[in-house]
Amino acid sequence: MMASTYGYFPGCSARGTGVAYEESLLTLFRLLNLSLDELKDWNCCGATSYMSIDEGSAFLLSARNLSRARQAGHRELVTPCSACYLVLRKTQDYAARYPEIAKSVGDSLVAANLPPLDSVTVRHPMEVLYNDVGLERIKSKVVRHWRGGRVACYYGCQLVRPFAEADRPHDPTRMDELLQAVGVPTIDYSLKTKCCGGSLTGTIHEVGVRLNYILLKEAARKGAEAIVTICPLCQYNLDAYQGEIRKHAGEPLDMPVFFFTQILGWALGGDARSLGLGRAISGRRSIEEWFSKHAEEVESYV
Amino acid sequence: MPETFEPKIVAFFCNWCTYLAADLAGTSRIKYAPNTRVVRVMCSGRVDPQFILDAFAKGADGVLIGGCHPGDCHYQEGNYKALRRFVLLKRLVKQMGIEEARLRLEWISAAEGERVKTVVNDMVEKLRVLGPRVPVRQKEVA
Amino acid sequence: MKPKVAFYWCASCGGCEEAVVDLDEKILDVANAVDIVFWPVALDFKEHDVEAMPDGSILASFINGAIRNSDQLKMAKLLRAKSQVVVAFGVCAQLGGIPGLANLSDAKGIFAEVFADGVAPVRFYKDNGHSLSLPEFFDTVVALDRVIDVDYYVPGCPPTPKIIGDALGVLLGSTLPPKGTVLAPDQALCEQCPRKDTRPEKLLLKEFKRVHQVVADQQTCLLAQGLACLGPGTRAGCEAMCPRGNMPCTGCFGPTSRVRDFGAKALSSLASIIDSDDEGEIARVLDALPDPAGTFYRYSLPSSLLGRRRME
Amino acid sequence: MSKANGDIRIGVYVCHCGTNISAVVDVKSLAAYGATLPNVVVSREYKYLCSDPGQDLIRQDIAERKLNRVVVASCSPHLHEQTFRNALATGGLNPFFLQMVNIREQDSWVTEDKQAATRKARDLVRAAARRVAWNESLERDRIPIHPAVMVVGGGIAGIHAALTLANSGKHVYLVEREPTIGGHMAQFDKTFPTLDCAACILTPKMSAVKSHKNITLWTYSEVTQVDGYVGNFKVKVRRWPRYIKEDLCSGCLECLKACVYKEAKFPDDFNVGLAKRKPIYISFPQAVPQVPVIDPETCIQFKSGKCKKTCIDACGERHAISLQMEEKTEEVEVGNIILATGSQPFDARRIPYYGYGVYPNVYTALEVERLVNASGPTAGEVVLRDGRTPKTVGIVHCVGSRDENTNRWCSRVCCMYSLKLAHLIKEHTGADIFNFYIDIRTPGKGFEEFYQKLLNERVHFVRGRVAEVTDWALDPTEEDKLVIRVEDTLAGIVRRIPVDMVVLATGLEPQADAEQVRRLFNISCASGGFFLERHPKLAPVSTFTDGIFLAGCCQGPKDIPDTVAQAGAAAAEALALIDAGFVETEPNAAYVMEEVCSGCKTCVAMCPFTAIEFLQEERKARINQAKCKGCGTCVAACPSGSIYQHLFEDRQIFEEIEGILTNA
Repeated sequence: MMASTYGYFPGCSARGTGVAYEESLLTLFRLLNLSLDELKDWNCCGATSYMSIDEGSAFLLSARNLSRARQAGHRELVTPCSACYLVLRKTQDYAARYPEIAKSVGDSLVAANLPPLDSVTVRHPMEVLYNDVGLERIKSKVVRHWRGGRVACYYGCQLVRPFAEADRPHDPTRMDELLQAVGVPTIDYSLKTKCCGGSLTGTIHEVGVRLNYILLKEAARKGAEAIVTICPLCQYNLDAYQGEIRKHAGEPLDMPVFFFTQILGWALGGDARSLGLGRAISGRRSIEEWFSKHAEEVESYV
Repeated sequence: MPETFEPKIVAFFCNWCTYLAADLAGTSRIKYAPNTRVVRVMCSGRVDPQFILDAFAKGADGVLIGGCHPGDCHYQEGNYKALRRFVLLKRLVKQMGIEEARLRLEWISAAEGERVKTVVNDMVEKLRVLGPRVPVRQKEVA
Repeated sequence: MKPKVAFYWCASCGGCEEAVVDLDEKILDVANAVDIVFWPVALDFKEHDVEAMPDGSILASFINGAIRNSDQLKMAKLLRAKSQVVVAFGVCAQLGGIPGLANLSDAKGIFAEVFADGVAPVRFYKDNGHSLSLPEFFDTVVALDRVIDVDYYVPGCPPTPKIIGDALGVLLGSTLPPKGTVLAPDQALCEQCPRKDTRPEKLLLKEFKRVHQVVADQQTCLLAQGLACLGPGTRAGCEAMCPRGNMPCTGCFGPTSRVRDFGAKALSSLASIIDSDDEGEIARVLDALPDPAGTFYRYSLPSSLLGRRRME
Repeated sequence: MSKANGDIRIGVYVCHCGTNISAVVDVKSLAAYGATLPNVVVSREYKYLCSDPGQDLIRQDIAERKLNRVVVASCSPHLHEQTFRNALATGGLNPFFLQMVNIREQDSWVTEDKQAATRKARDLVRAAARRVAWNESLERDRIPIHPAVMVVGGGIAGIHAALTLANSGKHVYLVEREPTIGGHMAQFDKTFPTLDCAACILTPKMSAVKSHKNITLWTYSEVTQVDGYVGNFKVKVRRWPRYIKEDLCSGCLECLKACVYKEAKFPDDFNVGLAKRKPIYISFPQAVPQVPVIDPETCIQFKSGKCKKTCIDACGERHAISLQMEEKTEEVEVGNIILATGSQPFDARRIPYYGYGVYPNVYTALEVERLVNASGPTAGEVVLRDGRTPKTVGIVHCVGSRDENTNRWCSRVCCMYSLKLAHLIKEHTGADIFNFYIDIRTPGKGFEEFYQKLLNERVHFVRGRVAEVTDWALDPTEEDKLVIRVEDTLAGIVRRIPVDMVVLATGLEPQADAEQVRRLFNISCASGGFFLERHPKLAPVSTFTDGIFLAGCCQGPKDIPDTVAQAGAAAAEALALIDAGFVETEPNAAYVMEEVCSGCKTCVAMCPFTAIEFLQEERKARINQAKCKGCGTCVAACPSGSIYQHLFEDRQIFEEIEGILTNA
């Protein structure tokens, strides 16, 4: 079938802590014959410190990216990062609701002789896969059995709130459905939209880490052997601090934390390297166990 | 004029929805621009285009018609008749050099006191921007 | 000695003069009955002849046409002074008529439009001792009663022989009707329309048609055929000439005494029978009437409530 | 057409309304201004014009100053036009020579700037003075009132209204959608604060309805069409087939036993799904009428036609069961209608973080009402879905009430029924009970005392809106429990309280189909979607449609005593009309000047009430004065200006516009 092309805004973490996310995303989309056209000369989405310190500039930064997308002729802009997703959507929403914001944004775009903030639909890969590709088609492309344990799907906060477009705000299920579609058992995870600590791990460290401890512990208690995320920051927080948690809590905690694109990519036949599976910090034993061993048994189950 | 221009709006409110909404705004002590002068009619269907043109001719800066929401008319269909006339009248009024914003039809139910405020304030704002209407019968012959 | 009457012609097409002539043999009765002392279109009298007459020496002046320039204004005032009764003759004098549509623009606009090629008239011109002048061209056209006191109105574009005959009858009769009377029935045209009974009791229209788009049926109500016939809002008196000629009424007899603004009322009744409650669809239906002002104010813009377009 | 003939002598009266008007509008200068207007012979201001002395003032002037027109600048005509019309009438003047000016609701109460408010008042008074000169002397028509009344909804409100009317000798048609009357009250166990059993006080009234000679009871039915107006409504009622003939059935219920389904296996609505019923069932033992229903959705005979029809055999000689029974429509005439259509409980699923529908041990209050009910699915035993008896129970208040995300209003009954359920659950189980509340609202006779009693029963009260009900455990004490996370706003800490059972005190909201019902009866809804009363204080059970009254929760959340009181009031309003024998109509009908009508028929299509007839003989239109509702749509449409409307003549409105815009 013809490849459908989306504008693509990677966001900073895709080039930093979240490299594995971008690798697996690109691999997965390739396997599904979807192409992502990266914005030329994109800039910070405005999340980071801007939004909390100077909302105005945050909107301008986002507006520039949206405007570039239109310039490149894209009606749809895909971003894998929940923070980017939120800021881009918030910018559109505020510009639509508050004339003064619309004006300042509009003026600056004119000054930078960029096209006006036109209708670009901001999209997240999870919801693209769910809506545009569909569970059936994904199912039909599965070529690997899942050899791993049960997983907890963790959505975090920014993707589903306040904009309930990617999934239901309080009890999202689409990641669960996607993973189940490729044969991965998921647990009923009550904390799926709770806070991962965000940047607290950097600012008020112990609070941030405690939140992650709770998430991991409950996932384990409910019988999950891994956590799957849709956000680079969530993934980083959950993955990076397990060593520290082990020390403080004194609990044998070593759980792999994946990007949903890695799991889906694997099921559809992507190889461990191109899915960035090697970049994990925690749960390397399980990863070895689940993937490397079975790397070869690729066959079609259609 | 030194102080801000205060447009005068003649408002034709239907007895069962919009007039009650205006009463509700009152009992809820909702404050809004004092620029409307309400003429109570039983139904927006009673509003004869002659009334509207007469108001403009006599110097109204704006005319607001308030009726029940479609399907809610106390008289079943009066508001639809009002709508039909309004669509045509708006075109005529435009040809006569009267700006769009000066003639407005709004559906406001008895429960929408807030909406009376929103609509009136918004209309007053727009009319302020337009400024006062030069009386139509200008450059009269002797 | 026979009563003196005068005819004069302001801003009009001349049709009203024709209408007088159209009285054919009846014109002779008129000629016998009265003594025409001023009638520029037919008889050679000059302005100074009228000026020479004592005030009130003319029984009745029949003035047709609207007031659009200073010359017409002057003559209207002059004739008013010399006449006991002034009759606004024809719809232009009564309501402003077709020339009144000029009120959708103003002097500047009209000159720009008409003399677009650059050759524009000059009001005062002097050349070796000779000086020529043109009357002032007003911005706004008005009906006769806006500049002088009018006693009676004879509606129509032009008035029909019957209407004129009746009017003369009334004026030469023993008892005069109250001042300001329009000398025609105070009912709408449907009353006189041969198609009246063919209009369905509940008429609602999904579309309007324009005269060039259909060949109308000879018998049935024109409105029922989707043609915007203004008969229901127009004063009777013409015996439904146009409908008899298979053309919809355009309103030249003006409104009844109970209506202040012919256009607004006609608009109201016509829009009311659109068979839709959806704004978008209503708008589409109305696209068949591309020029509301021209349709509903064809003969009455100057005496409508707004009177003219407001120029920026 | 009205004439400003003779000499017009207008009196202008400006009301202070205490300080409601005078605090914002300069009433003195307004009255002084009134005196300067044409035709005004006297202009006064007074503290309370609606009071007797205020009205006397007007009557006096009519007599002494020979007034023939009166302008009253006070509150909305919807409030006091009638009052002042009476003042004119008793003062010897035709009541319709009055013109009211609304300078309270639409001026002093909505304007801050005093000058602006006074300017507005001047314009309006000037307009009224011009208009009133053209007011004409009118007489009211009288419409006879059909003595029968229809009551829609067979809950406690409808039942009480119906009995009140029937006992006064009026015939009542009581229409109920469910197979039995009783409504929500029938589902309750005890009632607060007295804890007397709901069934004991309700069921006698239910059977009284059934046996009352003046009441026609139509259950399993709904109103489909309402025509006409106060005095003589024509109402169509659809009656669904229950497949059992009410007149033949003796209520022995043998058919239920005989049903081929030995076990009941279909969710039972009356028990909110906590119990099961058979395809042939009766809602509850005391149901009225005592007649089962067959549900074609689940009955084998209807689904496959291959049933042994043991029920019919069991019925035997009676032949009460008729599977051929078909839907039918009744049509009746009534003079008044009382709407008692009730409310529905808030759907707790709309708040996902409270876990209803996710965690089996999260219940709604109505479910628990059934659990604690002796005749309920567990015979009054409070047990969890897994059979355990809860040791700790959390009751979450304001679920779907006082909430920006769902419903903003207070549902008025939840605090009290939560206290009641707390008491009953404790009584039944001895469990430890936590109430999570924003405020405890006990504004009723004996309510606060009940609250105090609960405090003494050592029920816990935690002040704070619950953040979530979840199952994630931080430590062993939370394992396999429902954890209620809440900010304790008194202790100023965030708490996690593990419990076995959660009860969601769901609020009340309008019936799902309130909007359709509203349109069916041509009445208005308030912003929340509950039916709108004519005046919140002075006409709380009337609507803006004459002859249609409200009772119970369809008008807004209320408890049983308030509901019954309102039902009585609605019945009394209807009785007042019936016993008067007639209503006087507003004389605002439109009329055709036949001598000048050209018979263009434009108006005929304008009237939805078919009040305009085209006279074939005269070839002119005529308006049936009794049928005309006075909207005036045909007046505005008449192309030759030959239709007029009393009270709203073109001339009067033109004068009003002129008055508003002529600057003085």
